[in-house]
Amino acid sequence: MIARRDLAVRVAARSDLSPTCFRLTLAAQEPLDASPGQFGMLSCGEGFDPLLRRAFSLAGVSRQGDTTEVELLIKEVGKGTTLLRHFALGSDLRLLAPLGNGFSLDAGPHRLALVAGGIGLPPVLFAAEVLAARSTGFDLYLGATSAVELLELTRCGRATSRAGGELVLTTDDGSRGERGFVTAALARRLSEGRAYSRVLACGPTPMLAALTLLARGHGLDAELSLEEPMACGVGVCLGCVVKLADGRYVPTCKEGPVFRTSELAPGWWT
Amino acid sequence: MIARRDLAVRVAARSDLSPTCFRLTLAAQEPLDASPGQFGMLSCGEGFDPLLRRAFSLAGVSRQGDTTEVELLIKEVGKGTTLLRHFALGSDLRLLAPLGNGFSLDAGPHRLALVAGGIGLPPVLFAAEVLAARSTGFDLYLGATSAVELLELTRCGRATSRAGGELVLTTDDGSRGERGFVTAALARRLSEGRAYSRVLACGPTPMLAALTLLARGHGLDAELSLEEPMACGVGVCLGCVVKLADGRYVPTCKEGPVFRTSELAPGWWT
Amino acid sequence: MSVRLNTTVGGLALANPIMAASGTYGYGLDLLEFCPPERLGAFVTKGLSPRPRAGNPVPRIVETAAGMINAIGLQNIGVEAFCRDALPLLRQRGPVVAVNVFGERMDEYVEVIERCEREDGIAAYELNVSCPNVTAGGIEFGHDPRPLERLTGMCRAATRRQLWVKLSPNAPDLVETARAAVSGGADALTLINTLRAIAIDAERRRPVLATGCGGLSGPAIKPIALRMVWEVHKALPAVPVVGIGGVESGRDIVEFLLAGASAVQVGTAIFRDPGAPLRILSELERFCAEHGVAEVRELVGVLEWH
Amino acid sequence: MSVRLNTTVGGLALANPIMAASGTYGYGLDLLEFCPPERLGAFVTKGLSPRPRAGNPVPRIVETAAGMINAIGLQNIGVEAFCRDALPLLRQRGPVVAVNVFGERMDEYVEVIERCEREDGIAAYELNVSCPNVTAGGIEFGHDPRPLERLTGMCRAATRRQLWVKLSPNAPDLVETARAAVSGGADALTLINTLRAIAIDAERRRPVLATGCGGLSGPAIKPIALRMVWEVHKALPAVPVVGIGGVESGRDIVEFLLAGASAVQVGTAIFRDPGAPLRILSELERFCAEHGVAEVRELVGVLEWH
Ligand SMILES: Cc1cc2nc3c(=O)[nH]c(=O)nc-3n(C[C@H](O)[C@H](O)[C@H](O)COP(=O)(O)OP(=O)(O)OC[C@H]3O[C@@H](n4cnc5c(N)ncnc54)[C@H](O)[C@@H]3O)c2cc1C
Ligand SMILES: Cc1cc2nc3c(=O)[nH]c(=O)nc-3n(C[C@H](O)[C@H](O)[C@H](O)COP(=O)(O)OP(=O)(O)OC[C@H]3O[C@@H](n4cnc5c(N)ncnc54)[C@H](O)[C@@H]3O)c2cc1C
Ligand SMILES: Cc1cc2nc3c(=O)[nH]c(=O)nc-3n(C[C@H](O)[C@H](O)[C@H](O)COP(=O)(O)O)c2cc1C
Ligand SMILES: Cc1cc2nc3c(=O)[nH]c(=O)nc-3n(C[C@H](O)[C@H](O)[C@H](O)COP(=O)(O)O)c2cc1C
Ligand code: FES
Ligand code: FES
Repeated sequence: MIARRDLAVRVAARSDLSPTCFRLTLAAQEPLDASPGQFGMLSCGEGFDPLLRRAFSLAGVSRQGDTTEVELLIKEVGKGTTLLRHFALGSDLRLLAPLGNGFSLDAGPHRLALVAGGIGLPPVLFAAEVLAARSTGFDLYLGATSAVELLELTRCGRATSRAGGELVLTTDDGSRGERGFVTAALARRLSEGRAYSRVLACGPTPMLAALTLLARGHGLDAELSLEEPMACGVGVCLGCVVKLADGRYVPTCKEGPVFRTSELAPGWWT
Repeated sequence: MIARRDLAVRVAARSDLSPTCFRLTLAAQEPLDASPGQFGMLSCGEGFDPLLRRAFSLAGVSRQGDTTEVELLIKEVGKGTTLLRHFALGSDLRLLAPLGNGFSLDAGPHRLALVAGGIGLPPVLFAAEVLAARSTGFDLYLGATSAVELLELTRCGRATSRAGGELVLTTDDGSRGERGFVTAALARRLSEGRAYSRVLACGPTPMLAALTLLARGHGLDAELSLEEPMACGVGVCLGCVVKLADGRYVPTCKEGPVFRTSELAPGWWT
Repeated sequence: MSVRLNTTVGGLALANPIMAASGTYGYGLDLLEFCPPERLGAFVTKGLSPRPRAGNPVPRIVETAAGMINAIGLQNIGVEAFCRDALPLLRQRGPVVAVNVFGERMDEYVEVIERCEREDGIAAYELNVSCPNVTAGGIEFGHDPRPLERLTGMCRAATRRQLWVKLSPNAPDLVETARAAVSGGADALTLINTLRAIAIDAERRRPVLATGCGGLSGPAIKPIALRMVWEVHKALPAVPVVGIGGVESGRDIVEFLLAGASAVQVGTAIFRDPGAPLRILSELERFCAEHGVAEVRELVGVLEWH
Repeated sequence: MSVRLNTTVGGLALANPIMAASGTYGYGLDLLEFCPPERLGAFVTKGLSPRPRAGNPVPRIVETAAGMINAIGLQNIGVEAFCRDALPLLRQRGPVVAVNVFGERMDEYVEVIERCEREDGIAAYELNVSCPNVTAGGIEFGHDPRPLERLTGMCRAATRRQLWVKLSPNAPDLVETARAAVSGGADALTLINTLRAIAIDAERRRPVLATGCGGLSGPAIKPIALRMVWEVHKALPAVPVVGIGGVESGRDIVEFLLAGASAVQVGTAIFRDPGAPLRILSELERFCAEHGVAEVRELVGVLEWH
């Protein structure tokens, strides 16, 4: 296990990626080793409201001299994420990371299919950039509600072309790329006979549910990064459980957040 | 009564005045008429922790074009004031003001004695600058624990000299001005025969208690700006009461915060 | 979409479901420029006793995490001064007035009501039963079902106006006290009053408040208040409930309505924002419009339990 | 100034007064790099039942203002797995272990204790009596003094180790239940467990949590917990109390000690900060040093009431 740390971090940079999403760069003075699919629990201020930290997948970690830069891609959906969008640069926060288990990045006989829906992009982008650097081949499927919500297209494109793969864009409203859900785009290519070694995915639960069925239908191995409300992020509160195939409830923060669809109970999302 | 407003204000400027105190300049797009001794209830953020607004005496109000600038002098003592010290410039807050009744600024046969202890300065400074502009004479007594905590000395000196009065500085540790309490400096001059029409004062409760006894001893009229924990600032919660000479408890936010010592119950501070 | 905001509490029709709570809105005339009483469904006065009361020494209030504790000690101007000084001005504006009533003995409650019965412009009485019953050794009226039933019955006999009983969340058995109030003749139940609490000053090794204990209010207690409203509504579905406790937004109002409240009071929020009740009303209206709720009353008690 | 941090709870000597609370620290081995159990006065395990339990469906937790509601449903690995897998590792480190015990029937509590009696390295049992008593129609054990006394007596008969009863703040009469636990043989009382509460999802018109109700914890409840600790301490001054509820700082510990707690547990704070108990311990030490408190035990129960 990579050593967890409760890092003192500073808000080093922030930039808007879409009307609802932004990139937050956090700087720490300690090293952080993390792999794609792992996440961190980030404090959202000093007071007791909000009380709990928020979970964010790591979108990238890099070392600049003595400073570690951690990148998060965040969608503003409520109290905590609104605060994060408005903290002054230089504000001090805490990030407990890396937590959980990431994607397995082994290459296989075929390419990998990386699938991201909306703000599910961060761990998938992290995976894409690591895979590209290792020259492991993949296609990247990126879906969003509309064109403006397709995030980090330049980086997605660069990583995918380095990996010699296809970048497939979809939007629900057809304003960019193929119209419809990202899972449908994947389904089309699968039924056209495209073969993948494995699917790595993150996105809203209905998308991951659809993907579970799709993977099952094609006998495909898929790894999903799940999202459950979390209090502790370290397996002690038992708030964030998912049901496994063997009937056990396990904390997604500790045993996941990435699970193979074969481990999960058939209707894990209900 | 001057019209109360719940002003949308923006943090326009902030500067440190001492290791513990800072000046906060708030900008509003509405006019605000206020007189020295009146105060405002300032929100300290959006969440529910801290829950209540904080009371601050107005240290000055000016109009720059369409913008009203409200000045506060604040001592960092707890959760709310720490937040106020760290909000980004441009942050949006709300200020309910002007509240309560200020000092009476009428000139009399003699000069006025303005007395401020520590962070009791803001309403006294506001009064000093208004009185100086009207050429009403006063001496200004300013006390603090030590030299570095004597705030806004330049403005205090300018206003006092415009009013043809004396600026008397005291520090508890003698690091600047006369050593000892500011009330002792006043007492010395009173017993040397200096005559005042009235005392206007703000500061910690022990200082105001001492002043009450001093004023009574010299048959002097004194107006004190009191501090009680406040929830509403507008007289509805009845949290901030003080006992009057007639035995009634009245809310300091509405009937005060400035009271004449003659109105107050003899041992109002106990 | 235009939303019908009106509701009823027992026999009382209200233009909207939002009230200002007792002890947080004075006698209705303090916040005219931010929240005039006639724009509210109703407002509840500060608790009135037969004679003026000075209340407790200070400190009377202390902030806690997302809440505050108060021990005002029921300071009030007395029913006579209310009827003489405040009521005529209120009558000119025409709000729905509920008088919050308390006493140290049962007959004091009746005394307040009888004085008010001589006046027009009062729609309801809300009995604050979280007061020590001096003749019963200081146990709160609201803690023991039998005396509570008797108290409610005595007040019932004194008026044909609406009678609400404001329950204490500190009572041993909430549903039993609710039943007692109803069988004593209450038209509706208000819940909850503040939760008994202490703040301690670690420096001085004393309670912060002069009286030691006080009552906790504000967002901190909302989850407990919602649970209690739901419990009482489930046990006594025919009894109208006025919900209260930590309401800060239109969404909070919806939550209380879903849990079974026919109307909702806003208390501590007024201290944060003197215009809170009206802001919350417009948030409620917007919520309903955005969610296809044509009438606020549709929401009452329709929480789906699993 | 060096501060003596040690304390005792009943017959148990502790190196310092800070414990990790049940349900917030796993089985003591999850946070080794942030807060090793042997540095604490003691830690309390997640509640153990005779057999493993799967717990409730999700959502199990929801944040509220300065608090959270949980309905974990007492998921646990069962006493057997605890004794087999966790306890040997714990014994190597040497913390003071308190096992939190619950069951659906009285004999299940005894079953857990009996299994643990076969093991070294357990100092105390803490009975979680906020569980529905299946044989008594689902009323919580902690709500009714007589069954509580009997349950405590049965557990008392099963062990000579320290026996703590963790009281429910939802009980009709806190002091009566406290008395019942003591006369059943409890060495100390832990209070408080979580307050029953609901969060409502206004969009879905349902409770947020899958089970509907849950338990409120965190800073929001601290003023209520302090009041309850003080009430029980005043009524039963000779009975050791372990205080708990919303502790986030060393100053909070001092407040609980002043109110009468001999030791204090830290729960929800661990979710915000995995090192919270140790941070709080060092804050406590600093507070004492700065305030001339040579021994933490001086503080217990010395709150000056007016
Ligand atoms: C492992 C993991 C990785 C995540 N990665 C990302 C990411 O990279 N980028 C991103 O924008 N979001 C991510 N999320 C979701 C993110 O945690 C929530 O959007 C965030 O907690 C919402 O907080 P809020 O205060 O703004 O919203 P509120 O709705 O005000 O939050 C209220 C409470 O609900 C919880 N909550 C609300 N939505 C979610 C959710 N979807 N998942 C978990 N808890 C939730 C919050 O933690 C909080 O306790 C991730 C979640 C998990 C579990
Ligand atoms: C009429 C009036 C005018 C004031 N003017 C000024 C001023 O010009 N500059 C300045 O620095 N301070 C002033 N104060 C004091 C200021 O309100 C408090 O210092 C501030 O509320 C502390 O908030 P906090 O969150 O930092 O401290 P905390 O101790 O965390 O506050 C906790 C609670 O106690 C209350 N409280 C704490 N100290 C005081 C106090 N001294 N008076 C009233 N309530 C208190 C807070 O409002 C809050 O509810 C004034 C107070 C009053 C009543
Ligand atoms: C300062 C203050 C004074 C109060 N006075 C009264 C009162 O006189 N009578 C009464 O029945 N309730 C009184 N209450 C209780 C409130 O009406 C309400 O029940 C409680 O505060 C919970 O609601 P909230 O969280 O919205 O404030 C008072 C509350 C506060 C905070
Ligand atoms: C997620 C969670 C799980 C809990 N599980 C248990 C438990 O198994 N047994 C128990 O006696 N108390 C349990 N509790 C209650 C806590 O031990 C504690 O009494 C309560 O949370 C109040 O303290 P706090 O505010 O410091 O968290 C749990 C609390 C939480 C938040
Ligand atoms: S978030 Fe606490 S166990 Fe996963
Ligand atoms: S602060 Fe509410 S009455 Fe003065």
